[in-house]
Amino acid sequence: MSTFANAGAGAIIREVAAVIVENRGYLSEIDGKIGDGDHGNNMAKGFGRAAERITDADTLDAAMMTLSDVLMSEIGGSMGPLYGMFFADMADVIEGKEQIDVRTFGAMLAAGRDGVVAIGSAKVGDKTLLDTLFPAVDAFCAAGDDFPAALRAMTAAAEAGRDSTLDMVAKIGRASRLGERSRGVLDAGATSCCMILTAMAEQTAKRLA
Amino acid sequence: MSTFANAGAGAIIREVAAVIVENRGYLSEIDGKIGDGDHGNNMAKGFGRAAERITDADTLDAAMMTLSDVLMSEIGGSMGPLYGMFFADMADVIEGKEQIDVRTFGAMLAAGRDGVVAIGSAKVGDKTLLDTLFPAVDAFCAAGDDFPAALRAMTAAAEAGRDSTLDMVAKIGRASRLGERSRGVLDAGATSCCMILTAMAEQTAKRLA
Amino acid sequence: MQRFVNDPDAIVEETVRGFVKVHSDLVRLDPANDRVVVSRDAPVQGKVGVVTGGGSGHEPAFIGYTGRNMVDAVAVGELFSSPTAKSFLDAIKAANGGAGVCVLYGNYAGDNMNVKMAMRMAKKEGIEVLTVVANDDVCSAPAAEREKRRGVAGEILMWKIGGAKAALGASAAEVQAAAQKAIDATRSIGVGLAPCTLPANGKPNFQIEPGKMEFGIGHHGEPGVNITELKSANEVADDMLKIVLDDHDLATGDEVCVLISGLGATPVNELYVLYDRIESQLAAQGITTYRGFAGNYFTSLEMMGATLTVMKLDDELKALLDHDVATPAMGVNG
Amino acid sequence: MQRFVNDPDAIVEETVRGFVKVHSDLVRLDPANDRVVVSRDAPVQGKVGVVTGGGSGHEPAFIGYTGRNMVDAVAVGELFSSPTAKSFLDAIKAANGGAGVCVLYGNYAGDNMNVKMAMRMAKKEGIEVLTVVANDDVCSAPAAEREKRRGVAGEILMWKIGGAKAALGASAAEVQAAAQKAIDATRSIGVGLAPCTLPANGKPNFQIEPGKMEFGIGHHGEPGVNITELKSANEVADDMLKIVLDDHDLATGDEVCVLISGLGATPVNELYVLYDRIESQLAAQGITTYRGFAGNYFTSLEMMGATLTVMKLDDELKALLDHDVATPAMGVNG
Ligand SMILES: Nc1ncnc2c1ncn2[C@@H]1O[C@H](COP(=O)(O)OP(=O)(O)O)[C@@H](O)[C@H]1O
Ligand SMILES: Nc1ncnc2c1ncn2[C@@H]1O[C@H](COP(=O)(O)OP(=O)(O)O)[C@@H](O)[C@H]1O
Ligand SMILES: [Mg+2]
Ligand SMILES: [Mg+2]
Ligand SMILES: [Mg+2]
Ligand SMILES: [Mg+2]
Repeated sequence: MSTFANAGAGAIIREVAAVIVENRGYLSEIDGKIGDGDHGNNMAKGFGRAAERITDADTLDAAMMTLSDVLMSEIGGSMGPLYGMFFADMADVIEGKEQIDVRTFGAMLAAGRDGVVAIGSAKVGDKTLLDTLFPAVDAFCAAGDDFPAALRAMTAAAEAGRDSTLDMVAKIGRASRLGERSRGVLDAGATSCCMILTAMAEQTAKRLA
Repeated sequence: MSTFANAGAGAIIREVAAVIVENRGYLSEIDGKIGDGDHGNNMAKGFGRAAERITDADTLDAAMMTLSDVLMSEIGGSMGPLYGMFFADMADVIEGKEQIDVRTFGAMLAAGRDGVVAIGSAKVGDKTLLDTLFPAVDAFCAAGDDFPAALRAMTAAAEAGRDSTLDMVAKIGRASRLGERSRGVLDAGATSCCMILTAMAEQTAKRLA
Repeated sequence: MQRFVNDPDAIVEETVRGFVKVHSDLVRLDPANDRVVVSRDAPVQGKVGVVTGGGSGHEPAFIGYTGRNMVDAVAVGELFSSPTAKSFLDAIKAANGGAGVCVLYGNYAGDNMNVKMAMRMAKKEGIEVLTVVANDDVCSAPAAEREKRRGVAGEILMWKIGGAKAALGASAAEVQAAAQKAIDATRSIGVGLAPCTLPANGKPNFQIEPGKMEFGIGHHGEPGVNITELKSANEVADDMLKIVLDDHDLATGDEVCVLISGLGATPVNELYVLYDRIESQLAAQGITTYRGFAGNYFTSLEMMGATLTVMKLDDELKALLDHDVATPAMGVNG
Repeated sequence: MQRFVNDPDAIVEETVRGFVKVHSDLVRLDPANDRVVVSRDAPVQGKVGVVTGGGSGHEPAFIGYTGRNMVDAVAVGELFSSPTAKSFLDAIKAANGGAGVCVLYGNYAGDNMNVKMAMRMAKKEGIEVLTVVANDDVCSAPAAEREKRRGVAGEILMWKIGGAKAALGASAAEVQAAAQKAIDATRSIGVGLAPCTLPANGKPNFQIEPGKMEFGIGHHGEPGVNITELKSANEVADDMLKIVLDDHDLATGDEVCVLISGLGATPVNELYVLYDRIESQLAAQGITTYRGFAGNYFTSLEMMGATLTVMKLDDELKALLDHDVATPAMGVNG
């Protein structure tokens, strides 16, 4: 069964951050359509700063905790607590592990998802990042013990989840006031969540041995 | 020698006011190019209000005093004192006269002009309404005792005076800061002054007997 | 974007730095956290601490209400973005005079989450924290779902009342009750005439066509009830007042506090024009404006538009409203 | 034009009406002239009256500086247009406590003429009137022609100083001397980023292309020194400060008062950003900012941009600056 070493896997988070920073403008633009247009700025600032503090030697959990700390103590907004809890609760699961296998990875994802739900109290279908996160984590866990296949399943489900928000009416957050006017636009958080999961999958797959 | 009756000639001022009110937008537009864009508004407000208070029975001097009062006590700006003094000092000359002849009319114009100079301390060539007023009054006085001809001379000189401001550099007032940039635009006050004198000439000519 | 900006990501830092320099007689920076502005007087031993916080770009809100007898410490967020849980925690600590702290803030998802986390951390440190969540923005949810409504300029009156109550030596529960009473008695509505631009984005988040206005707009451009023709000042004032009164149980003989705030770029004189109409229309209905405010009290960068806030008063609220206050954004000499 | 307007010709009337309603604790309307705003305290018998006046559209200037220890009565003009001679006269009368009146106003053709006529009329009524004409706007004429320079936000500091001097019981000549000293020690410069629109016109008077700025602009959009690329906030602050310092005789060890005013539509946080830089740059030159202000103190409708005003202080000016003041637009608690 394929695994990857926790040590040095902090680089995965740096790659995730690079994708977010690159998509700063795009994420703000989506948020601007039905939100307040700052999602890309908030995300890029938090992920960008964290990336500068992550070294090549960092474990994945250390890198996730660095990111979580930056989000929670320097970024605020909704992303601070939501992604802050996501990465903190994921880090808890893998802390101290030398190798990460597919089951651990799945447990990690599930814990992160639960952290987001605990702080944000949103539900699937509310047009939030949960609409990416839930199907993606479910797909990963349902894919069995083939790590690369599970990662591919997660990516596909994340993309489908993100796209599912297009036709949703927002039920929580700033956009919820829009009612029907919120339909027809992707949710910004669902989009950034898809980027995060996709980049994580891609970088993880490269490391599997 | 042709004259006109002072009684009832207040209507002349109403006609002058009508022209000013009609040109409100145009005068503000010119002022906006090198000034603050309110000349038409100030003028229309003052002349418009005065017109409502002038009756058909009013003498020319009574109508001029009404206009002057409105300008001085309700309009302010530069036009309040400048045109306020212009009409007050003109009214002084014709007060009590039954008939107004060409000499009296000339003396009246000269007194009005002197009033403007006294309060405003500007000179010909400064790119102000004096560049219309001086040549117009001079032309009237130089034209001799043919009242209609003098009025025509005044109109022609007023127009030429107004146009002369096009190529001037402003030396006083808001526009003076512009230096060379004030060249190429008519002066707003010179333009309104030309309208006033032209309308006065036209209406006066109609009344001459 | 015609704006005075260095690095868009540094705006908040620079703003706060300039702010504490200008108002050094009233406020200071928390030495532990440069996103926390603290009243020069705070913490007052034995006094309940009053804390708020919110995104930047609403200046003078939130920092401008720090000072004597109003807010003790403010957590400062990025432009239009909730402060961090850590900043809320540090503000709570800076305001804590040992008698508990009331966090009086606005109902936004980010603020709710960050305050929740800060409360958890504060409790661990032994600080009693109570909260009041402002929800004065009528158009942000129907009356049946008041708990979903956002907080807007009514927050200022909540801080004024809560701050005065705390200054008078009330307990944390009493301060909370007074602030809650204030916001329960308060309704607001916003009208947008032109959008605003976050410097990091460089272009407006939303559009309002010339000749149109967005009725019921939120403080971050959250879409309102509808987009209509731009009406005259008096018609807009009347429409705003109707929305507020329809949601409020005001009757002849009632006294109110009226606050008109510009959203940033609307000329101040127009705010007085709106105020004049609102006051007259209230008077025509037998409602007396006991005290009024008009100015740029709670802005949204350079958005054009205004908000109307009406608070129904009783004797307690009147006394608290009249209590002396000295802050950069609001001064009342009783 | 995205604005709250009824009849464009009624704006000033409505503004003043709303203003005296909001600030009824500090000001009232002159019963004889609804274009004259008077301090609740005025006239104070035996105190020198302090009067100013100017066009509307600069709110909170000029009316906002009426109140305790600042201006006693303000003559109100139309938008961007001098008040009438009659209004100046009525303001002089309202402020007259028998010890003479100082009219402290800005150097504009209309104001000069109307004040001149009002003085003549006041003299006939036996009121001693002295004047000081503010000319702080550096870019409005070269140093050799200082008497041609316009008055801008420096007027506020002149009123503050003159008002404090009068409150302390000085004679008319002493108030005049203090106000003159204040304005002589003051330099201002404006930068425009976007034009403003008079409602009666419905379109901007002048244009500033996106990406450009007008350096040295006047309060009514009077063209400045040049039009340049829009620079960063710090660069603009540095350029403004250079113009002011080059015209001023400031040296290491000097103390100054700095006032940054927005022109109406620039977000308030950016004014703090400018202030932060100005204060730092002064400090780097050994010049201490004894007191500072940043906000919308003297606007031009919804123009975007800001003005910088620097007043060099000595012990007398510091004491007068610190003197208590309570007006709608400025409060200082000594
Ligand atoms: N309670 C919640 N649970 C999960 N995700 C949420 C919740 N509230 C908001 N979001 C997500 O946050 C995104 C907006 O993030 P962002 O723009 O950074 O914050 P803000 O709304 O404070 O400006 C939304 O697109 C949505 O996906
Ligand atoms: N001292 C002066 N003497 C004569 N005319 C003047 C003087 N100052 C200004 N003007 C005239 O006033 C006109 C501007 O009037 P207006 O726009 O109504 O006033 P303001 O300049 O106060 O806005 C100028 O075009 C000029 O002709
Ligand atoms: Mg957002
Ligand atoms: Mg003009
Ligand atoms: Mg946000
Ligand atoms: Mg004017």
